[in-house]
Amino acid sequence: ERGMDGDVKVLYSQAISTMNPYLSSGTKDTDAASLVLEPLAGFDPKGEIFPRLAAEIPSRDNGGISEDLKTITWKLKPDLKWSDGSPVTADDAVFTAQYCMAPDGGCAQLARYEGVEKVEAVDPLTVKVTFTEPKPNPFTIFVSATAPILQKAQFEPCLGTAASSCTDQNFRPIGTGPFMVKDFKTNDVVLLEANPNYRDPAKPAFATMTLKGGGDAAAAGRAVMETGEFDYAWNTQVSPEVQEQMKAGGKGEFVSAYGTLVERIELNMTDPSSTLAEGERATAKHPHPILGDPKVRAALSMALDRQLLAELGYGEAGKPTCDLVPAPEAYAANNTSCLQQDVEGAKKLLDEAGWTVGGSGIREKDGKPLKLLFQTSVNPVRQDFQALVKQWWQEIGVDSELKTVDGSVFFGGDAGSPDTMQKFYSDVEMYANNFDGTDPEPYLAERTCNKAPGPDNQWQGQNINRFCDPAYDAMVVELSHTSDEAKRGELAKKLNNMLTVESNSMLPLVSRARFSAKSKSLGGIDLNVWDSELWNASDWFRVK
Amino acid sequence: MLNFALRRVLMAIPMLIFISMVIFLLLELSPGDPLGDLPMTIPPEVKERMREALGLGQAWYIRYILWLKQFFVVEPLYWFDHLTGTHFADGMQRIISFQSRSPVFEVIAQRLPQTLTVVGLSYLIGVAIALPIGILSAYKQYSWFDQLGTFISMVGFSLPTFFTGVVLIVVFAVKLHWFPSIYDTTLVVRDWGSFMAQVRQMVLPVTVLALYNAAQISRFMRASMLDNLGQDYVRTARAKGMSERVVVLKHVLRNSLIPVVTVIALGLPGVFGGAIVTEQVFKINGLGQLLITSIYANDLPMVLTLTFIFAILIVFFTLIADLLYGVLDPRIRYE
Amino acid sequence: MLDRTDEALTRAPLVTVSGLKMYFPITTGFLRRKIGDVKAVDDISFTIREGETLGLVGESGCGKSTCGRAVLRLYDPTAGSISIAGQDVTQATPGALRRLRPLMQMVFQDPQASLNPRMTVADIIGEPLIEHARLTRDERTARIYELMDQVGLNRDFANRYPHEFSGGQRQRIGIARALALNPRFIVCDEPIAALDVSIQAQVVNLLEELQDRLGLTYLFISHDLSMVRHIADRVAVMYLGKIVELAARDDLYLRPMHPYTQALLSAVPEPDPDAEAQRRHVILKGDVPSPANPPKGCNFSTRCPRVMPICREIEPAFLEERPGQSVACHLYTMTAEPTAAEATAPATEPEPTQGDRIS
Amino acid sequence: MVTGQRPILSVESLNTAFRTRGGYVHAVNDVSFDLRPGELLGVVGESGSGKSVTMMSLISILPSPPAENRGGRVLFEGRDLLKLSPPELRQVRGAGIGFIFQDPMTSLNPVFTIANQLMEPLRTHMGMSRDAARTRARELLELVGIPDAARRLDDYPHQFSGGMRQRVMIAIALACDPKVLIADEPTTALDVTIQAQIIELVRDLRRKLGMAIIWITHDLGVIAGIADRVMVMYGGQIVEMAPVRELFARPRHPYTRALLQTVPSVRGERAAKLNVIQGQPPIVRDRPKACNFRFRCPYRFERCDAENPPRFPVGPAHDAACFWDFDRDSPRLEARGLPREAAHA
Amino acid sequence: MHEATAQVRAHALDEAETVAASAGGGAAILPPDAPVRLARPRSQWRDVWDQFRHHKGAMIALVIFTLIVLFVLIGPSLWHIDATHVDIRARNKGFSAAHPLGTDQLGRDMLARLMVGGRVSLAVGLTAMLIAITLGALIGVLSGFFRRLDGPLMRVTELFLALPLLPLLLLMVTLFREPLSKHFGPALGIFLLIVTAIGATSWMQAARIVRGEVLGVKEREFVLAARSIGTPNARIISRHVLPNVMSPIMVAGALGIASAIITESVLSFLGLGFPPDFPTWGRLLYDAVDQMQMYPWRVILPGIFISLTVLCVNYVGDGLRDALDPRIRGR
Ligand SMILES: Nc1ncnc2c1ncn2[C@@H]1O[C@H](COP(=O)(O)OP(=O)(O)OP(=O)(O)O)[C@@H](O)[C@H]1O
Ligand SMILES: Nc1ncnc2c1ncn2[C@@H]1O[C@H](COP(=O)(O)OP(=O)(O)OP(=O)(O)O)[C@@H](O)[C@H]1O
Ligand SMILES: [Mg+2]
Ligand SMILES: [Mg+2]
Repeated sequence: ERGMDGDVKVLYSQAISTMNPYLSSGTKDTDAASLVLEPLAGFDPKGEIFPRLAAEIPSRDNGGISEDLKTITWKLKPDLKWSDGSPVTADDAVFTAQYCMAPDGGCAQLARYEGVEKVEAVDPLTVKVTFTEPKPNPFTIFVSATAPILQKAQFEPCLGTAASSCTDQNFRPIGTGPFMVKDFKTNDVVLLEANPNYRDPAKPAFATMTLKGGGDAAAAGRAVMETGEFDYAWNTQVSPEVQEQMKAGGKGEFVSAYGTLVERIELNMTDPSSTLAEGERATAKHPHPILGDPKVRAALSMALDRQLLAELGYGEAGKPTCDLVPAPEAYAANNTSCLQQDVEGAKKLLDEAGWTVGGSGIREKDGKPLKLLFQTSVNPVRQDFQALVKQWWQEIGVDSELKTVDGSVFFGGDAGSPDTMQKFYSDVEMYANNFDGTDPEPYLAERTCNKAPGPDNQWQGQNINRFCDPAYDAMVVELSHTSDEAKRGELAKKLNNMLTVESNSMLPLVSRARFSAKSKSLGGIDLNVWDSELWNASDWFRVK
Repeated sequence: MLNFALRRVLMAIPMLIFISMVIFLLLELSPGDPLGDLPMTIPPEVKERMREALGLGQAWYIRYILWLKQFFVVEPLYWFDHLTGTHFADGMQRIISFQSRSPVFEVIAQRLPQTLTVVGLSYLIGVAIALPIGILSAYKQYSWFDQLGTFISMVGFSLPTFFTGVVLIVVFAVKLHWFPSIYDTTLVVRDWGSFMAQVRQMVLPVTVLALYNAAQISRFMRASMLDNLGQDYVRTARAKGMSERVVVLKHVLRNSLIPVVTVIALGLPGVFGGAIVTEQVFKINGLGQLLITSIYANDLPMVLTLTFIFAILIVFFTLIADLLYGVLDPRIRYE
Repeated sequence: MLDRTDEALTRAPLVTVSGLKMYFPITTGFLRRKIGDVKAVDDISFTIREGETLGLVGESGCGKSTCGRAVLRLYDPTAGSISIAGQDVTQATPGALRRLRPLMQMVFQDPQASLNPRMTVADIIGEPLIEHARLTRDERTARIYELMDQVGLNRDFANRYPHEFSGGQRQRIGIARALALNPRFIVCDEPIAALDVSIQAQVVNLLEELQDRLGLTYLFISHDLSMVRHIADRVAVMYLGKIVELAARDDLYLRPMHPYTQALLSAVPEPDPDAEAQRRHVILKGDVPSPANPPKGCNFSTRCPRVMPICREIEPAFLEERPGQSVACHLYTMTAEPTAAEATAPATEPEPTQGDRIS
Repeated sequence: MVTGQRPILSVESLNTAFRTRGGYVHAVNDVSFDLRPGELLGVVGESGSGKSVTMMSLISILPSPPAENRGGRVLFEGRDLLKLSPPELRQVRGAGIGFIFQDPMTSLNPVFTIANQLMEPLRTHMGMSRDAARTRARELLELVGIPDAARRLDDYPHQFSGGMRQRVMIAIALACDPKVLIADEPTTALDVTIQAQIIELVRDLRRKLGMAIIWITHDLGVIAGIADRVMVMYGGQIVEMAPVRELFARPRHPYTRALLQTVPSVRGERAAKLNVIQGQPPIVRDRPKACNFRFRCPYRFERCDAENPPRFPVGPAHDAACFWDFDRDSPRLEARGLPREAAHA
Repeated sequence: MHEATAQVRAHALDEAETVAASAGGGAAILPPDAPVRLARPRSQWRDVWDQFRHHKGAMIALVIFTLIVLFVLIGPSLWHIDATHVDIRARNKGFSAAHPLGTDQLGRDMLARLMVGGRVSLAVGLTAMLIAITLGALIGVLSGFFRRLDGPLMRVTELFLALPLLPLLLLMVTLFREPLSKHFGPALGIFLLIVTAIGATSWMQAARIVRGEVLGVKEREFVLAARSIGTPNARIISRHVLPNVMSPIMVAGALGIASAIITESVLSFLGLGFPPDFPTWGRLLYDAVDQMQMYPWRVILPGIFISLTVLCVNYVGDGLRDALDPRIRGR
């Protein structure tokens, strides 16, 4: 019965700054918004799409998707109501698209609306989306917590430049979700209460929810696992020992699920040397003098013990991987070749490549030492990884200099800073990335030659390691024209292998799970890595 | 005195504008980007559109002047409207945070109570502990109490609050379950129960901060008391047959407080700046936390406004300290 | 101007001060507008002859120290000119002034405060040598020892710090420092005020000996009238920034002309119970007015036992009333007044008027 | 002169020492004297001779540590002040013995009004109401000759000149009608004209109120003008004690003699050269075993190095601690001086 | 006690003689054959040390501080385990013969890390403190001594107090990390960067205190005396003013070391510090805070080292202050 379980307390170690996911793309903000705003369809923990506001998932079979893959038509469930009691109509969906695609609105989810030609309301319950080109995967617009439907009536004054001055709308959007905002304190706490007009009259079980933000992962874990002050804590990634100790607190348990997040080491294929002119540094003009050699790259990969890294760094929340795309099953190549550390083999490869061991145990070639600058963002686990990797590489005669960069700078993408991951002014760097949704195509497509960050694109590309292979680019084009599921899987696996086990231009290390903590008294948790982590908050209940 | 204050205030204005400009340039030049936390999957064109929507496309001096106008004209007008119900500020653009897209001042107003209750109270308590300790250690110079005081305040000074705070949490929240480890900013004090809850959640952070403040202020107090205990007027008071209590707590204390009060006044802007680490440790989302998250998110308007307010407070409290000196010490009078 | 001793008469003036004014501005308002001045020294003129000692006496705050400092250009005077040994001090550029420094030196009132507590005696005495003389270390050490001998300090004390000395010894250190550069003119700003009676005599004797031997010229500032009588050749009496009377020593002490000088002399107690019991004192009423706000007319009019209406209106001129004795008082300018005649009569203790006695 | 009366204050073999890093400093050694009602006892001696410490020891107002009382008795109204409990002692300090300190500039608390400081003892010791105390405070200010007293009550010390501050100090000391007033160099920091005012004031007050006064100074001129009896101190001891005229006429201690000769005068003959007491005052590190003045003394002979001279009677109510007999110009023959206990009588 | 009397006597005799000589008339002042003794003034540092030795607290602190310095300087050459050597099998070990102070989460030897970390922390603490107090003293002295500079310099101080630290540091690191690394090598380059960053942002307190003190000293008569000699301002400052404001500078210095060590750890935490394979005490402390419950000694050990260093420096500063003050020294 709705509201009978009282209050549930959720802790996010990053505070929520807005409830409008179109104005922020932080996971914390889209997650929070997903309690209130809903898309037409979402993904379930298996990565399968399921209808939320839509009556059913459009497909070619039911005619929802046109043969030319250029249109998709959604039918809304009948009798849906906004929390203010007004009906949900196709106009709201049309408006939402208009809102995000308005020229100077600064919509953070614009990528979800890419390739959309027009959105129209066929009738009050039918929305039709037309794409400019055939879209093998049309489930971007209106799908998942990052592209929910806004109420036209509420957001009408907020189009374009007005978006940011609509504080009240952004903080208290009217939605269809299980909860509605009672009080919002930006970057601090959100108080929610059950939506009286939620479509399932029995849900949610909780009358109110407190969504608190701030602090760090360890403190969040402690609050659920040890002191029991909170019911659920998002992203409680702490070291395995601390995990053990927290479990001993007896108040809660950890939940984890694997998605596509992979911690990897990227090997710079271009020369980052500061002696090069600015503008040519780390660009395709100058191949990397050391890492340009595939044997060296292979040796660097073989020297790593990924098993140990996963165990030490993440415990239950990580497993070793050789793949850039570790999931979903249909796309995962499931390589295992790299999992075994092979120091001797690595040494042999380096010998073959002409790098001989010098006086101090460091290899050299033509009087040049085999020395690499290894950078990553500030994060205790990454620093531990750096230390381990440095040692392993040392064993095969590769010296490395470690460098850390503040996360906000490293990931900030500021073209003015020399320390961003995109600039990659170092030989190797480590970070983690994943892709949105279940389709790896855009993710893989980012690795083409022309997507390499460089001065001409303000260092904005995502081909971080400047991998460049015409065969790869060709295969990406092929993938974009393929709609057959099995075929797509094959192509994706090939692309994956080209980047990883074949070229070793990127060394995947650990596939990282979403890792959160829940109180033992909280039921209904089903951790979802493909969509908002709070995707099924309507099903949560208090264990009696 | 009034003249003196007026002159100082007037002189402070150009200086504050200069400070704000320095801060602005500093923020402008430092690396980082307000769109830093966007997922990497977002295409560059989208990012560029978002940057423009934030107003980042214009030249820095235009944005700076715009900000000055907003700070000195629009915001005061807005609050004036708010109080009087007029509509002067309608349609004017207020200072908007990049991060939450809400008016910066509203967020600050929201945060102020937390910061003032916790950090402010801890400062008060710190002062309240520091003064007696300082007085006693000076009165009994070189006694064991004095030695212990020195020792503890040095240790207190050399341990970071990210360490002492966590120790307190582990002991009192995790092990003993006496106090919560997370500060609930939504708690409203309505009755005895909620009042006690408020007290309980304030105990740990206030303790950490109060001890840290007390360590420093007690040193100052001690030094000042020692200076004054040797003065001739103390002997006069004793010769009048005053009891030790009166001698120490009336005659010496009043004089010793003069320099200490200014030290305390100059420490006060720090209260508004918030105790960043402690707020972080106890999840008190006050001004300190606001500042640090805004810096991480490169929320330029927020950081600029906060630091500028902080600068105003520093300048203001320096002035207050100067004036307090004049008020407390009749010898110093500003013509 | 006539000097009493023939010997002094033949000597040329070493120091000439004319029209010296030293005002310290008082400001207010938020533009720091100047609203007035502390007229610490207000238009004084005098000369000091080579080898002579001019005593400068007066009450606390009357501007004695300011005058001494201004003469040495430790302050920049508001107006007036000062020349020492023919060199203009008022207009000297910083470089020129630095070259003039060895000529003129100063001995300070508080021997404790005027010695840097963190320097040894040798360092203190050696400082002027370092600044002005090019000496090797050994030459300097030799000179320091010589100076210590001159002022009667044991050479073994060279490495001691000021606090290890008695007041008299400290003052000797200060004198040695002043002597280091062979000055011709020394301003002694109350050099004995902080010393014990028994030590004062030692220091005064030393100063006199040095003067005899080295031909020094002193401006001796003090409020101890008996010591000034002992050491000075001529004496100037200051009141509230002005010299009210300037005369040869014996003239001044035997025949003080200005009512203030008379009161001052009468206030000095006599170390003789019988004499004290008989003596009648002129007791001045009230305090010295503030130099920031001096009274209209004669500065002394607020306390003067023989005040006349004109005193409150017009400032008396500083005129030579007798050979070598100048005074600024209306009693003497208005010769028609009976009181003037009475006062000119030589009298050690003029009869005070009735109302001014507390007894 | 009020002689023959019972002394109001009687000090017997008072000893005070300071503990310092370099060992003890014996600042007061076997000091005995008494004070008769209405009498003005002058105390002279050079700086560091122990004048202030002696007087402060009487009412135990020296900071301890470093000061330590090393025996002796201070009888005031039949009670030994050194044995009183703190509250009793405070009562005596406030209401029995008034104290005026040397430096008027620093002896008043700069942050309280004159009224506040004047009323404090009145309210504590006399239990006066606020209004009564204020009225009395005004009367006191008038008594010490501060014009416009009512208005100046609420001024702060820095608004007063040095002479006026010293008047205020006197008013505070007089507040509770003390029987004894101790004035520790009340005029040393003041100008001669102001000094003359204060001396006149004290003469006047003495006539009106009739209390006994101890007046410390090192100005022999002041002593000559106001004292009835004079006590000369040197090195923490009393070296000579005599009625004022007797002392100036027939000084019987070499130190006193030298002191009288060093002082130049504004009126008498002007000496060509000042007389000098050579050497420095001693620092008494130990209880004296020999004459403290011997290194500076022109009359020094063997006995001076072997024994500390006791006070020998040399005339009516006149004694001196010297082995040289100036009347006969030869070493003194007596083995002993006044017995310690009798020294004050 | 006999000794004491003897001293007094000797002193007094000395005195009597010299004074007699001076009083005796002109001839006696300069004995014609007075041998000019050229004995050099004895070293002041000997006196300072003699006095310092008598300050019990300072001596104990000095001994401990020396031990700490030896520990971090000589330690690594005696204890051969590399501080950055990862030994996975020996993770999270307690005290044992192989690892006397245990190991961390990667099996790195804590003893070695404390030694090596101490080097960095002490170097950073001392250097940054020196920079901060030099800057603070300079600005304080200038603004206290020269009236005209007072206003502008104090405004600059306020400006620095108002600057947001974090963006400032980020900016400094961005601008200077690479050029410095290129010039001085990565470790020294970053060291320089960090100490200047800390120094440049922590001098304000010292400047204020010194200024106040200078304002007082400036009015003392010996400064006027120096001026009357014709000593130029620069030397008045160095000879007369600075030595007399030493004690507040020392206090500021002692506190400065503590805050520099802590600030360094916060910098590492922000990624602005040393490379991650560079242990420092602050960093060891910070890294271990999360695991405090399981491995308390890992927090306690660096904590003790930091506190001990700060305490020692404070007491040594106390002792030095007394020893440098001739007035106290003489007692
Ligand atoms: N730097 C200054 N600024 C303002 N006023 C000053 C300054 N120096 C001195 N005065 C004022 O000038 C007047 C004369 O002071 P000065 O020190 O010359 O007196 P003095 O005769 O030497 O007194 P004393 O006997 O106390 O030394 C005093 O009123 C004093 O307050
Ligand atoms: N707190 C103290 N510690 C150590 N010695 C002290 C202390 N106070 C006074 N003395 C010593 O006691 C002796 C007597 O001092 P006292 O103040 O009584 O001298 P005084 O006669 O009053 O001199 P003055 O004329 O300078 O006031 C001096 O030798 C002095 O050094
Ligand atoms: Mg003077
Ligand atoms: Mg005294």
